[in-house]
Amino acid sequence: MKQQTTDPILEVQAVRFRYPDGSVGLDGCSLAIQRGSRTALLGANGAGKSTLFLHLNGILRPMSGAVLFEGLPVDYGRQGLHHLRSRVGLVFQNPDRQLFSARVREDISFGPLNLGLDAGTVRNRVEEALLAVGMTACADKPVHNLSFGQKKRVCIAGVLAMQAELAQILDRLHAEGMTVIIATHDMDYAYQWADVLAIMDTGICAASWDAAQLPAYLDQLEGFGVGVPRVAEMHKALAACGLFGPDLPAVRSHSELLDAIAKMAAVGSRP
Amino acid sequence: MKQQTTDPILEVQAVRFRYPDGSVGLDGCSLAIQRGSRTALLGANGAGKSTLFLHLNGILRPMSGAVLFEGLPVDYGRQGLHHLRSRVGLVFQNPDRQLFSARVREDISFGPLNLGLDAGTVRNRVEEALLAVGMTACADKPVHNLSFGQKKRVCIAGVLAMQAELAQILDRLHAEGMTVIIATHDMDYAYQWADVLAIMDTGICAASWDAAQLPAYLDQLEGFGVGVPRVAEMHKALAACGLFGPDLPAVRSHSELLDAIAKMAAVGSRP
Amino acid sequence: MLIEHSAYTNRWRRVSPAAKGLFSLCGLVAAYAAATPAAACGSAAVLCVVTVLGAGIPPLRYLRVAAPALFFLAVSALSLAVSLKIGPSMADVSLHLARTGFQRVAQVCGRSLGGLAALLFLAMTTSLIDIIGLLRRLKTPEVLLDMMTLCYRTLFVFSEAVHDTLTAQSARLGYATMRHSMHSLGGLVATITVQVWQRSQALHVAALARNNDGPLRFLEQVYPHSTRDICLAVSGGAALVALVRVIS
Amino acid sequence: MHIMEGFLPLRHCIGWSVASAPFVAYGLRTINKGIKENPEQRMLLGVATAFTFVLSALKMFSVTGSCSHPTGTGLGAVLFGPAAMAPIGAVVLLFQAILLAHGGLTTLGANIFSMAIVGPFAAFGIYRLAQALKLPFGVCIFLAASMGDLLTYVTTSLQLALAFPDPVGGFAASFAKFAGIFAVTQIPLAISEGFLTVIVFNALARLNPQELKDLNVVTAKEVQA
Repeated sequence: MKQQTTDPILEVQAVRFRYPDGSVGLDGCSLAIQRGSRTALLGANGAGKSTLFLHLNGILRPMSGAVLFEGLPVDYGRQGLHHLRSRVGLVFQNPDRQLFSARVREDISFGPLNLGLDAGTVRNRVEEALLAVGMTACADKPVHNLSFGQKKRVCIAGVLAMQAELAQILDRLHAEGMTVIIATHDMDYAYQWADVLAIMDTGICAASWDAAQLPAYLDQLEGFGVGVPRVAEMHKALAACGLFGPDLPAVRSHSELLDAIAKMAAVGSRP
Repeated sequence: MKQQTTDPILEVQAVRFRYPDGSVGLDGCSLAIQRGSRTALLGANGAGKSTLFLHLNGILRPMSGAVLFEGLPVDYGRQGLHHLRSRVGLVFQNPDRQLFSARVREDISFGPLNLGLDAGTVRNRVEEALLAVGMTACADKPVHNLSFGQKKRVCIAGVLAMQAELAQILDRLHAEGMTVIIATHDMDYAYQWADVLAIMDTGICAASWDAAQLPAYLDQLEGFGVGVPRVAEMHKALAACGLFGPDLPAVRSHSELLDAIAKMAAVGSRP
Repeated sequence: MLIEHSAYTNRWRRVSPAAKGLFSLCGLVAAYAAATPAAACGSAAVLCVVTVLGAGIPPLRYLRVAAPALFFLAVSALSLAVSLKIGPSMADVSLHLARTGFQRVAQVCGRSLGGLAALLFLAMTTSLIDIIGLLRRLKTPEVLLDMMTLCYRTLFVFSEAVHDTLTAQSARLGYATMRHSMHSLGGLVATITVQVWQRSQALHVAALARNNDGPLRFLEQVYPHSTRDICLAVSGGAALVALVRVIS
Repeated sequence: MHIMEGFLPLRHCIGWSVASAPFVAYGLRTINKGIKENPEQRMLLGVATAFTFVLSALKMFSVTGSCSHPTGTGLGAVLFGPAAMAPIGAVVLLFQAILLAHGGLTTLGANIFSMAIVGPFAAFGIYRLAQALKLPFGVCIFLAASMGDLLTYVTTSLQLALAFPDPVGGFAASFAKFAGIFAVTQIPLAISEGFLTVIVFNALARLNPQELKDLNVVTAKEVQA
């Protein structure tokens, strides 16, 4: 388990949480999220991924342990939550459960209006957020006519529009502006997308690895039952087959691997 | 487009269907489903996959064209539908939209009771269906305490329990007893699972290929925007790289490909 | 839902609902048959002990389930105990504690506790699906049974949707102030309202696909030792009623 | 506000059950007729019952400051019609008694009378009256929902007063007592339920006017307005 201490923007420290029905949500979970990083949370159903997310946004409050935002313990007063939620947004699995307005623009404006911003600012933010997710063209459609993927984008826009430093974030989106954490079952996608892979297991964060170093941990990964990236497996098999040298950098996506193979084919056919 | 004429159990011939709101469901769709085959329907949202399914079960009636079951046009009278639905079952995407009762056994008994079977037969069928989907142990839990996957199994059991030749089908399940058609977006899964891949496009069945022959049609497949199986792509690249001979049989799953590579590695290291 | 949880986990979950229903009915009869508050409270205590020790319901959970009803009882009993006297002018209103009031309050409280204990016995040992099955055997109109079956199934689907949407709205500060709460709650209720039609349409198609063309039919659940359980319940219940009559 | 199990004297339990029965029977007949014409209504009623149950369990404490629940009678009466609301309400009340220990079996008749008969019929009557007076749509809905809620609670107070007349002041004093005690929570609740229902209908009109039109709840003109 890797400990990073550089600049965590969000941190949970030994958080315990039990639901009113007695089931354990988190059982002493610790994890630090680095500023500007992309973290993927992996784990079985009920491992605590959602519970952890709800803690990061202040919707659930730890029974013991602490949640830190920018190094400070979260203030659960009204002002504190206001501040936290204007910086930390949540997008849920199922867009139909979080979109409740008739029109796309109306839904995106929900958060910023709740922040108490004036109409002009809200209007600007909505347009910026629409642009950022590439949904400007669909902005006047009723929400129920959108596809699943489009609804998902509207959800993301709704969260983007709440962010205090939206303009800066959007400028730097491709640099290191926004810290993103996702919970997923799709190991292939996680491996391709994330910088850090964190494995949740029965209420604790069992491991947290840099994606680039994952190939070294494949055996350990198998033990968690969250699957192994197919690309990493394939890459390993091909290296064993002698197609690649042993010290090749980790290949993290299907298309990268295809490219690498094509390159090999070109090299192989040249002499 | 391949025409099979051996023994289609279900066939749609130039079926047209338009919804009351004017949107086109099917626009002259033709497809034959072979007895005992596994067919995957692929296509974008709104391509007509669900509309086709509802025709196969007799819920929608074609405006022109014909639906044939075991070579005969479907009889839309009460008796005819009764017969069709005791042979052709439908499982929907979302279990929450098709389970009526909170008790697992009750829900499974719904279909067979509608067929007018006596209580004893229904009871046997329910238990057989539960066993077939591996849910006997969960049968006393209320539906709302089941996981998504478990609910899905209850749905399948509900359809199994309606089948006229249930006992025989279950005996032969691993042989060629039941004809299965699925609609999916997951090309990798479809390629691995199905014998036949049928591509739906704006209300027609644009192509229908034997899965084993798919590699020959990769370029055509790309044109339909339903994705290309990663395994087939990888296999092709590796063949181009000289790892496999050109006349290798199609490899349809990730693990098959891994095995094939491992075999190559073993061969390569032997001399 | 604590009651729901108990109904599926208690020791008597597989006992015939007819037996549990009859015993609960005897409990209600006992509550009304008790001539003195002490007798009614005695009946409540017996039912409570039977539920907690017999069916194995944790006592703390039992109390938590009973708490809202006890609160209603406290408020109502208070207003019964206090007597309001309106004088010739509207301003001349006086409150006093009537002596005769106490006797009546004790009577009502005893009966309510006895009734509540009888209701809780049934509710905490028997799942609603079993109770619907029982109502089916009692020849309840089919439409009503269909409504109950579908309602019981769908209410969990809806409450999950409501819960998720509430969380999503809170994450976007939807309940930060009272005005926002109203607006958010309105949006929430409206989306759920639209789902009423969408879901019922989907269920209708799913029912057609399974050849349904009338009332919803399900296989009756079989309970082992049904006759024995019913005999036990009736004799126990009769003993309870007799006991209450003897005490009072 | 439901009357708890065992609270009412036996004569009142029977009396209110007898009073409620014809309304529920009439509602069931209406429903049966509807299902014959349109089989989909079987599912619609079941799902609508679940909707009403979940709605009545929605806590409005963030709004009213107390842990109270909307009755949903106004919304239900306008959406599904007052006749259908009697059986729907009967099932909801039965479920509340069994799943939440809220209300009771002996008091089911009395609770049905106030929550599933007086509330919806009053709400629907007021809605139609307000429409006839050509009041704006929002005002019609507000009046229907808040008065439906308020009259439900007045009926419950009447039922309690009838069962327990004050030994000194009689029925009127007893009614004043019960109405006074529960007014603390019920009046703010009725007003907020009125506002909430207006917001719901506004949102509905924007979300999906087609389904409301199919129900003949509102004419096309009202939805656009």
